[in-house]
Amino acid sequence: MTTPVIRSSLVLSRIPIVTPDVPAFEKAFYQYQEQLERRLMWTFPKWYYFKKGTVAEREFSKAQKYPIPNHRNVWFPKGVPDLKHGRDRRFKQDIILPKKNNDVEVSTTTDDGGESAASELQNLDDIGRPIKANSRITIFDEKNDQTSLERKLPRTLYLLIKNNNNNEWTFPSFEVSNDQINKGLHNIAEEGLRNIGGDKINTWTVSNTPAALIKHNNGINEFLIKSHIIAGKFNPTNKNEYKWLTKEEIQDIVSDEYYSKINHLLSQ
Amino acid sequence: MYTSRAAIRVVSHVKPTQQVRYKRDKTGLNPQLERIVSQLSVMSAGRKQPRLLKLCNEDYVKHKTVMKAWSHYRKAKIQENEKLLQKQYESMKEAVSELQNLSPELFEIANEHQYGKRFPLELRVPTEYPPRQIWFYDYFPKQEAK
Amino acid sequence: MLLPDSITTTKNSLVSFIKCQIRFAHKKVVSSKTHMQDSPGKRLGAKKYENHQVKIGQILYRQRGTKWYPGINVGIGKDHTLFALQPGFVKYYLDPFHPKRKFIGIALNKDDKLPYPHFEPTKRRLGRDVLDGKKAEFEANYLPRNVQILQPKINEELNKRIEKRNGKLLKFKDEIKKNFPNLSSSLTEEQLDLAANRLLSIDGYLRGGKSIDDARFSTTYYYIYDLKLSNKRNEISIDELNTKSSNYKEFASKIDSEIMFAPDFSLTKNLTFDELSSLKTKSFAELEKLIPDITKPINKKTKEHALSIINSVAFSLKEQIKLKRRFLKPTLPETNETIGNAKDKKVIAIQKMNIETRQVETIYRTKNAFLP
Amino acid sequence: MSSSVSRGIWSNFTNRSKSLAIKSAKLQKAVLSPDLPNGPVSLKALSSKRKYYSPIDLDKIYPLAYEILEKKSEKIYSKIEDLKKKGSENVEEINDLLVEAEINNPEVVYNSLYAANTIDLTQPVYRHYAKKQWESYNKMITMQRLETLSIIPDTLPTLEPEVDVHMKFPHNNVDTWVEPGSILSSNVTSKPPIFKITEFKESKNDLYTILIVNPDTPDVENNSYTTTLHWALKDVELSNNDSIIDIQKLDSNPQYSIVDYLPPTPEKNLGKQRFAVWIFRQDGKLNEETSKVENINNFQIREFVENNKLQAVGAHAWRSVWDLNVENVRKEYGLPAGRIFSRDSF
Amino acid sequence: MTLVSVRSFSSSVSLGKAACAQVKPVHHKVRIIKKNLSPRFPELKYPSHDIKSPKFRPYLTHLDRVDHHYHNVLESDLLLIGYRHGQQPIYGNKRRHWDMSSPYQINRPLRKPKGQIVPSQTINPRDTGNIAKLQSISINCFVKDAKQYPAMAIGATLQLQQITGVKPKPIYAKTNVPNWKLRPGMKMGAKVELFGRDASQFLSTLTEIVLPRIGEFNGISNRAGDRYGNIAFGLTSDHIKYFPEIELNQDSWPNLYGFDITLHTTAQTDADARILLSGLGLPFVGSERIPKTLLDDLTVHPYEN
Repeated sequence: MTTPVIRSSLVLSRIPIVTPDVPAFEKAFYQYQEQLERRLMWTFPKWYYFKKGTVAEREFSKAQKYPIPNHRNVWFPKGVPDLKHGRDRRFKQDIILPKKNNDVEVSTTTDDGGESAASELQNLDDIGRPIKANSRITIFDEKNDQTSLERKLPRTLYLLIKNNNNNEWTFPSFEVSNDQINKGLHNIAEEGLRNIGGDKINTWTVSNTPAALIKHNNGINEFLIKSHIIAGKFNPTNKNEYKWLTKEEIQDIVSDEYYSKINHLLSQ
Repeated sequence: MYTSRAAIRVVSHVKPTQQVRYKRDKTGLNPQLERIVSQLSVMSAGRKQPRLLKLCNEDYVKHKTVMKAWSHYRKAKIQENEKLLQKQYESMKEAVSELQNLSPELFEIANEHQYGKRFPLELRVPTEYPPRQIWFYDYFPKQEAK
Repeated sequence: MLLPDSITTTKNSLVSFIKCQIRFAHKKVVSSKTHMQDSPGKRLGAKKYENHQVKIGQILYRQRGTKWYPGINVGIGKDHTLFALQPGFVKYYLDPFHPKRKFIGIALNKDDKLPYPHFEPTKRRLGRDVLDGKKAEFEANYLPRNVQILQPKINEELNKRIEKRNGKLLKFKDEIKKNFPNLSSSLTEEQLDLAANRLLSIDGYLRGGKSIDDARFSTTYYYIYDLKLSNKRNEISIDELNTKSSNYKEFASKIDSEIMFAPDFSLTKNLTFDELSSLKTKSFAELEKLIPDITKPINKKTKEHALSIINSVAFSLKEQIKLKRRFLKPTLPETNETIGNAKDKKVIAIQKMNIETRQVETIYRTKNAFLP
Repeated sequence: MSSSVSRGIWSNFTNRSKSLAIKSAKLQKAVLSPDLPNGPVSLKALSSKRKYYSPIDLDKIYPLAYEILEKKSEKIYSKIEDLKKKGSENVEEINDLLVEAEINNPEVVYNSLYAANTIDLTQPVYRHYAKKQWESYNKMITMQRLETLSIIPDTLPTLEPEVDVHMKFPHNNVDTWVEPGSILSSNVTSKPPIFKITEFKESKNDLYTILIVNPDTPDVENNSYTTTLHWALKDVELSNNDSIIDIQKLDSNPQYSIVDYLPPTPEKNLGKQRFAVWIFRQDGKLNEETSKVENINNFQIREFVENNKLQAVGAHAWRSVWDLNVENVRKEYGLPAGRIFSRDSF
Repeated sequence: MTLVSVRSFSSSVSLGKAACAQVKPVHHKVRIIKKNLSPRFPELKYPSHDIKSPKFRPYLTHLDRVDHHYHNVLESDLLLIGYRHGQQPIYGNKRRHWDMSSPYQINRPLRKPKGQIVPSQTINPRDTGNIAKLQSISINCFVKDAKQYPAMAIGATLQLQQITGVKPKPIYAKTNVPNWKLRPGMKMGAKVELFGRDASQFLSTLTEIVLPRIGEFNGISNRAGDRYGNIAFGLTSDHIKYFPEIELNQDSWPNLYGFDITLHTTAQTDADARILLSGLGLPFVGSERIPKTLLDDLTVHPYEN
């Protein structure tokens, strides 16, 4: 009787860095709800935030677009205004903050490549510089560099390695020899990763417990250990090919049988 | 104006060293009182509430439709998530029980208590936009580990 | 004997205290805690025991608070005294619906067990006599004071109603004679009365919102119903009933084929459904011809004409309102024809707020912008 | 931009009833467009039409929401098709699925909210909404009155209501239903009432028995009360779309009547008398023998129900008290003059 | 003698009627909501989620990123961390049933648990149904000096409202301590409980802006917790100024009020709750003490009830 071969594989993931891209329906729903919320909000207590007679108050007042007041003997076909504290109570209240030079300018257009380039040119030490949000799409996305950790920021990426023997893409997998048994599966997988990818990598093993088992036809039992990369880089020493891929990309690249056994472990 | 009654009620509570009687001169209320009054005015609904929403019948039905669609959408999402979680649970359970058969030593380690485990603070909740330095590459392992 | 220092000193001080003690006159200031707290008994407790026979209002139990709760046929006073509401037999019992309470109830029969079964009909006592003789006469004529006061007014109203009804009947009779000479000539005076009564009844149903067919049917049905009642009273025999009802049905179809109600509840010639719908399309076409463009001003004569078409028999009240809204708008939309100049006389200036420009605009409407 | 949001099953009426759509074309257009192309049609006054503002961004989300719900409905309809192909006999299951498929259709929602009087009760989804409506008010008020007036258990022990019962009297021409438990004058009740009995399950030609009883008839001999039967109808045929028992029906079906209508004629000084209307669903036609009533003055309603195997499904009630008109009603119906009772109890 | 007092238009009057109320058993099974039968106040009968109700507030106006992170990353990780093969339930002390030897035991409330008054929870083996989740955050701001200067309670209330965006409820003194001049009913501060997006919003402000800037804050104590998965810690008045809502309007805040934050989770034990909260960005310090019964969860405990 041959002792069964045990392998320990590492499902190394990079968790999302930015919030997910919301589908159209969800987005429209949030927008609708926000409009309703604004409509039902209480009037902004201007007098609390801006003391009377101050410069700030004057600037704030100047920036506001005030609603039309009620006039006597004038016909309002769209309804008579109902003003309280400078707000028409029938509608939402738009608060406009007076412009300053270090104003927040959020670039909502995500496909704006020049934005991030421009921010690089700024003097980062200048505190008074205008705040600009970075783009959610990086240069690595544009280049479609699948070895980079800075791609697909709203998604979870998983490390896959090409097996030199059969040219198949799999999670990094390491054999458990008898003398290693007292280390535990998770340590074997982590050490194996550092053996092939250098030790300039910081990972956090989720648990000692394996998340899944793949039983191969040739009697190999492959246990999957989950781990997250925190810092550093996977830098293969033996010029192994590797990729950081999303769930859908993994489905395209691995065999169907392999994918059917791991797909429930992969998150969005 | 917000001064009137609220102010009178408040006066009896403020510091005894202050002027106790409610008196308004040219400069207005004394600053401390004024602050309390404006604080109360921020929290009270008086004159700040908008008109009630009154939808016509068509819009009411449309709104109901939207909310129903949203609850269906959410429910589907939650159910999908639960199914995925259940699958993960099954596969984990199967893996561990198989490990127990294959190698009791490895099982002992894999089945240890994990109390006291902490997520590293570097695993952060995603933000709307990425930071300037997206990834920290220059990591060196601590030497004293060995 | 050697004493410790402390004891000797206390001893000395005690001696000196006794020596110089002086007695003063004094009065006890604080009274005893339990002084003057006794009171006579309040005679609480059971006044009637199990199976005692009681009359209405007899006290069963005196208590402080509700030691016992009022059960079936038992009331509770303001000091929680329990008393009988019905004559019967006192029962002390427990109720499974209130496991923590004890009840006193009155059973109507000595052998009854309380509480009565939950889903059985409640056992009740009539407790009243049938009066006869003078007492009955007095009681029959008795009316409560408020009714007595109101009675003349009620009678007055009633008479008014009857008068109005009779007036209407007369009116219907006259109208039948005047407008339907063919029909009235074939009717006897008695039948004319019957016809007027029938029309009056139909008129009432129509005013209540029923359709003309329903109104006619109801009238016939309730006439025959009254006939049946008179048969029940043995005023007419079964055969008489049958002939009378078939006669009435014939009579009703004769009246209905001649007379119909217009939307304003006046009598007109009866029209069949097809006739009515063709008249409707015809009148509508006429209206559209009369006022081809509803944005154009119209003169008084056209308006009168249009109104006369709309108010004809062809349209129901609802349709008439709809048509009026459509063809006779009180204010026309702002077109070149209906907007005048500031210089013109006889224009009406309207101040209007333009939401987009946030400006007040003055619009001069000529007289013909409004319905004459 | 105001084209219809519906592109799927909900605008296809080949296999679906026309009554699932809104009748008025203008209203339908308003409900099926993202925005309101002709303004708010349901508002009547022109000034309120002009003043009206729709919620912001509702027009953007509504088509998407409609699409989601319509797709779901399409799935359910295909499920129904599969069931029917398999030859499933389970009508309840199919009806439940039909409710589920249409319950979120905005047109159906609109009809059941704002045209509740004219909805087509042969459609399961409308029955569902009508039942909801009944449960939220009529069912509760009926049961409350039955309980507080002790009609249960004085007539029958209990009731598990299944149908909505409406009742009115033809005394005047105003079309209002009687609220359960109200006190009616003898003039009002001198002619038999009209009923509307709404079933919430699928019902085709079900048979019903209707009894009106008065449990407060004085029994001087025994110093107690007996029950009088005031009206009894049997084998009354009703369906979902034909639920009214009115004079037309009674006129054309004289065989319905077991006992002719006897109007309430309370005697003087006896207080208010309760008149309970009981609606029973029958298994089949009633037996001639068992359904015969010998003595209406000492009517045993519990025995009658048991002998005829009737299932109580609904009830109604009113109260009557002596008034000046009672003698007239007695004369009209050929009844003897009422007795006079003592005012005080002994 | 207890009398029923009835409120009339002019005054309250005592009726000559005993205070004796009896609920009579009914003869049917239909639940009656009296409110719905009254024709008054029709708009108050709508449920609060109905847009016609005056209480209606839209609750989801943005994506809840903390919630999304929890479902995307933390939930499956927590399942993996908490799982132990062959784990046995640790039964809590529960209220006991009556043996029904007497008919008077029908409808009685259950008996108290053996040896203690408060029943304790059963700790079940980890499965998908009992993964720890953040339920709510309650913030309790008790101002000691408010007994002397009641205006401070107003300030504390507003401060909570500004930070959380939710209307706080006032806290009243419950006890009478004559020496401290404390009377029951004095307004002593405010409290607020946050759910859903409000809680997520507060948590991310706390973990991303406030806590990192507090110099002396190293983490929540590992000893904090109430045994059932609720962790609490406090912020002093000096720390409050780091909240951006306060910081940007400092002129209006001459004095600030510290408060206690309780993080309510669905975790079965404090240890589980700490793992969850560390995933949400809250650091912990100090040594942790795990109860012996928790460590001994592979042996089968008998169920004694």
